[in-house]
Amino acid sequence: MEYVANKENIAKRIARFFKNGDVVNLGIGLPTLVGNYVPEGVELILQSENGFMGLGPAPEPGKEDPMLVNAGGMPVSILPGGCYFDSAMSFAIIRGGHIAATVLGVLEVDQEGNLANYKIPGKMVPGMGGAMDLTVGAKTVFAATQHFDAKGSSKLLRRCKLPLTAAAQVDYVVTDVGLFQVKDGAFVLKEYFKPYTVDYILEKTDADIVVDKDCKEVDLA
Amino acid sequence: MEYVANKENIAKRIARFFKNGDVVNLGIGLPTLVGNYVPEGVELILQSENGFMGLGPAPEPGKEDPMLVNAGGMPVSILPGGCYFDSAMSFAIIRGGHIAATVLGVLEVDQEGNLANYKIPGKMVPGMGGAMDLTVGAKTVFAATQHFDAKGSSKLLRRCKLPLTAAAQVDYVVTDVGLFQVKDGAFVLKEYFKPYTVDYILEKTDADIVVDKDCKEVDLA
Amino acid sequence: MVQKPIVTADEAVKLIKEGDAVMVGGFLGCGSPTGLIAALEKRGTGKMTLICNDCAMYNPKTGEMNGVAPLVAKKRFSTAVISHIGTNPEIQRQMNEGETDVQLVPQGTLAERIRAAGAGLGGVLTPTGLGTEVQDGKKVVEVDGAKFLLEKALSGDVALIRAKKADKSGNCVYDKSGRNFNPLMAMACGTVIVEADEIVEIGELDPEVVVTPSVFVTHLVQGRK
Amino acid sequence: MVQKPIVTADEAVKLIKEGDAVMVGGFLGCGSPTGLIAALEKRGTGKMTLICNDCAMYNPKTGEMNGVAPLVAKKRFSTAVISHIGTNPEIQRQMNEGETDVQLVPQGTLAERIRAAGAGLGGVLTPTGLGTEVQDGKKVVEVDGAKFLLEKALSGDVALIRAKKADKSGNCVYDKSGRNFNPLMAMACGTVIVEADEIVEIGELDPEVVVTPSVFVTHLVQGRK
Repeated sequence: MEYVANKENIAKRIARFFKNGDVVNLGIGLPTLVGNYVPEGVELILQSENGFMGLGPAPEPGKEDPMLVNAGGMPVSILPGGCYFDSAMSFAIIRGGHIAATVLGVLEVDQEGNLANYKIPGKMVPGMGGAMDLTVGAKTVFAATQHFDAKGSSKLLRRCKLPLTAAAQVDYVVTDVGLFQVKDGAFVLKEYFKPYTVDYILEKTDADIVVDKDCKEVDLA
Repeated sequence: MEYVANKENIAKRIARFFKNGDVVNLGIGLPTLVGNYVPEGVELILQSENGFMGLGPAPEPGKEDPMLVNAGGMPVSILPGGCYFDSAMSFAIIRGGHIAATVLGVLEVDQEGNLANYKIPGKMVPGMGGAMDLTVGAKTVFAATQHFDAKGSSKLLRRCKLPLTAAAQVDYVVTDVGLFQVKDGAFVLKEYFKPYTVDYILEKTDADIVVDKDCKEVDLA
Repeated sequence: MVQKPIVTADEAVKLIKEGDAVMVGGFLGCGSPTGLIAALEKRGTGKMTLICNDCAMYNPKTGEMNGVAPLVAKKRFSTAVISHIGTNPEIQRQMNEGETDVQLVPQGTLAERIRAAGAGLGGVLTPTGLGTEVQDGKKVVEVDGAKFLLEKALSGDVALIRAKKADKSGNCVYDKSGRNFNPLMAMACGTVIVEADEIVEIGELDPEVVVTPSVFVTHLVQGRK
Repeated sequence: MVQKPIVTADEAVKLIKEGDAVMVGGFLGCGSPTGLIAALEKRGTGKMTLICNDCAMYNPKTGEMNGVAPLVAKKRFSTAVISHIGTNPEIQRQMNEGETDVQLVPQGTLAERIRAAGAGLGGVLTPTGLGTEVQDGKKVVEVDGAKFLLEKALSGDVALIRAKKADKSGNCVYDKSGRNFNPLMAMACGTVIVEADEIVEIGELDPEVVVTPSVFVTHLVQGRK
């Protein structure tokens, strides 16, 4: 079986977790895609950590407002019912557990729920921005990642080697091969995504995986 | 010489301390009188700890707004340039040293700058309200008090006996007999108010008083 | 934007259970949710903890009272965490006779403790109360040579909030000095019931002037006219 | 209400001394005081400490930059206390080559540390950073069985603030996501210079919608149109 990276499937699966009215913060990059796959009848309320609720889509070209950008500095819009606040309030909302979930990108994630996604010493040191607060504060933390890096190594590990963003905070890891819940020091495989198999996942992942008794195949196509 | 309590003189003398634009919080009761004696050309900006700046006079009878009251619950007004805020911001302003001065009433004040003004155990326990934060936070703390209580005892003491509102925070004690600066564990007499004399003050006050080399008589009439 | 349920005051106070810690906005009655207070007085649940700036005004001669005073009179609360009780002789009587456990907290410390809970902080370091009875039993922490009291975050189960306007998603604005503790308490409880003088459609509030973002609010009640 | 001096950007930045800790509002350039930044770039004072959310955007290929990036390019700051530098390769180069001391702080912690300084608090207890490099050298405080990092208050000498409107007494409102750190930094410095897109008469701002009360502001600058 050949691995083909599939960001859309990761986003699709995470999107199914949400219920109507959930307040969610989506990290820049892959996590942002989640917003494209929210099921019919479910409205997510997006929080933007640079200071507002009700994050809406990018405006049409030419209609951008330089004073209204997302946490990546890109022009966006605000939906009716949204509101602005300062950075202390923004992170009070995040750290105080008022966000149902956050979806964050991954450099490494391990079976203890540790996440590393902000620093490769000596190589990439962009700073943690809001990632540490989001990981600690959101009620449910989704780590969204391709299952393998460019060299084919598993991004799910027994123990992160990179500096941590947060210790023991990840609840779910969603990759393009399966859905894992972090529990009691292991990745519990809840779903494997067609065309991958349980055996493939167990063989190729460099971590302790427990196959849930209700583990099932899911077709995200 | 007979002591005659004179709240107006206390208020008059404190009012002369202020310069134009000073932001001040005046406690309920005697301290509120200070606002009546601010010199020509000096505008005080009054902060009201229940949540606004620009505290103005009581409205005409019949024009009171129940949603606009001072920290004593009495109807007041707001001046142009004032603004409303919540209690956290109100005390950020107070505790953060953004208030030039506060004027507080006194049960006891001592030569170490300790103030007791919120509690007489077993008798009067109203709670400290904002007094502890005001005493700690304001840049200059004025203790405003009649020099003697109803029984004729000095309210300026070597050591407070009542529970403290704050330790070593009082800068000036202004009574109806004189102006004292609290310094190096003593009351430094800076001014004595006509008709009182230095000897009278030294004799009648139950605390260590140092007479300032520039100490002078002031007529507040 | 998803709407929050609009309920009656009577329905709303059924969300409060015996023994709950209940935060009530207002300062000497100004900005208190009077409809919710009346419903809670009527309901009769006791043994709760009241977290409030003060116990409001009560004149035993005339019987006049405002704010949370009716709840005190009916002894709906067995504990009060509060900064000022000087305007309510009944709570002072209950305290003196050991009927109600009154925990006095400096007003600015109360505000920060509630905000800290809402903001996911464990507490704050404040100079307020150093060298006073407020220090008793608390940790003193030195930071760069200066001493501070460690004051712990203070959360509640239910917040009763009075707003001037709320939109149907829960965004709130307040009315003059009626703002006080309301926006802080709205951050610090799992159930946050807003009694609004006016409930407006989503989109009617200017997003620049919202004080309490909708994310904190769980229920709306139409205030009494 | 007493008026604050209205000065030019060039006059304003003369208030900044070599070695000062300077807070600059803005998030990836959105809500940064561009006129003050240009004046400070021109002025040439170095060895300052920059306290800012990020080092803004800089594209080394095109030379395009925004926010505080020109100050970084001209090395006006020898220390940066900052949450994110990923969009400015020049500050990363300075850090890697030891030219600038970069202290990375989680964004929410940076916000609370600045607010704490403004609010007279010694610091806050936050769970953010526990078990990470951010914990190094910091006190861990346990409150009711939960662990927190003690994060100290962070004050500055001068704050450079961008507002949408300021009245002549210094009350400010902001513009959409340009609000970010501006209101917090305005609380935490002795000298607070507000560059406002529009300076209006006292009384023109609704007292209900003011975000930064005048008490914090020391100087006003008319923003560039």
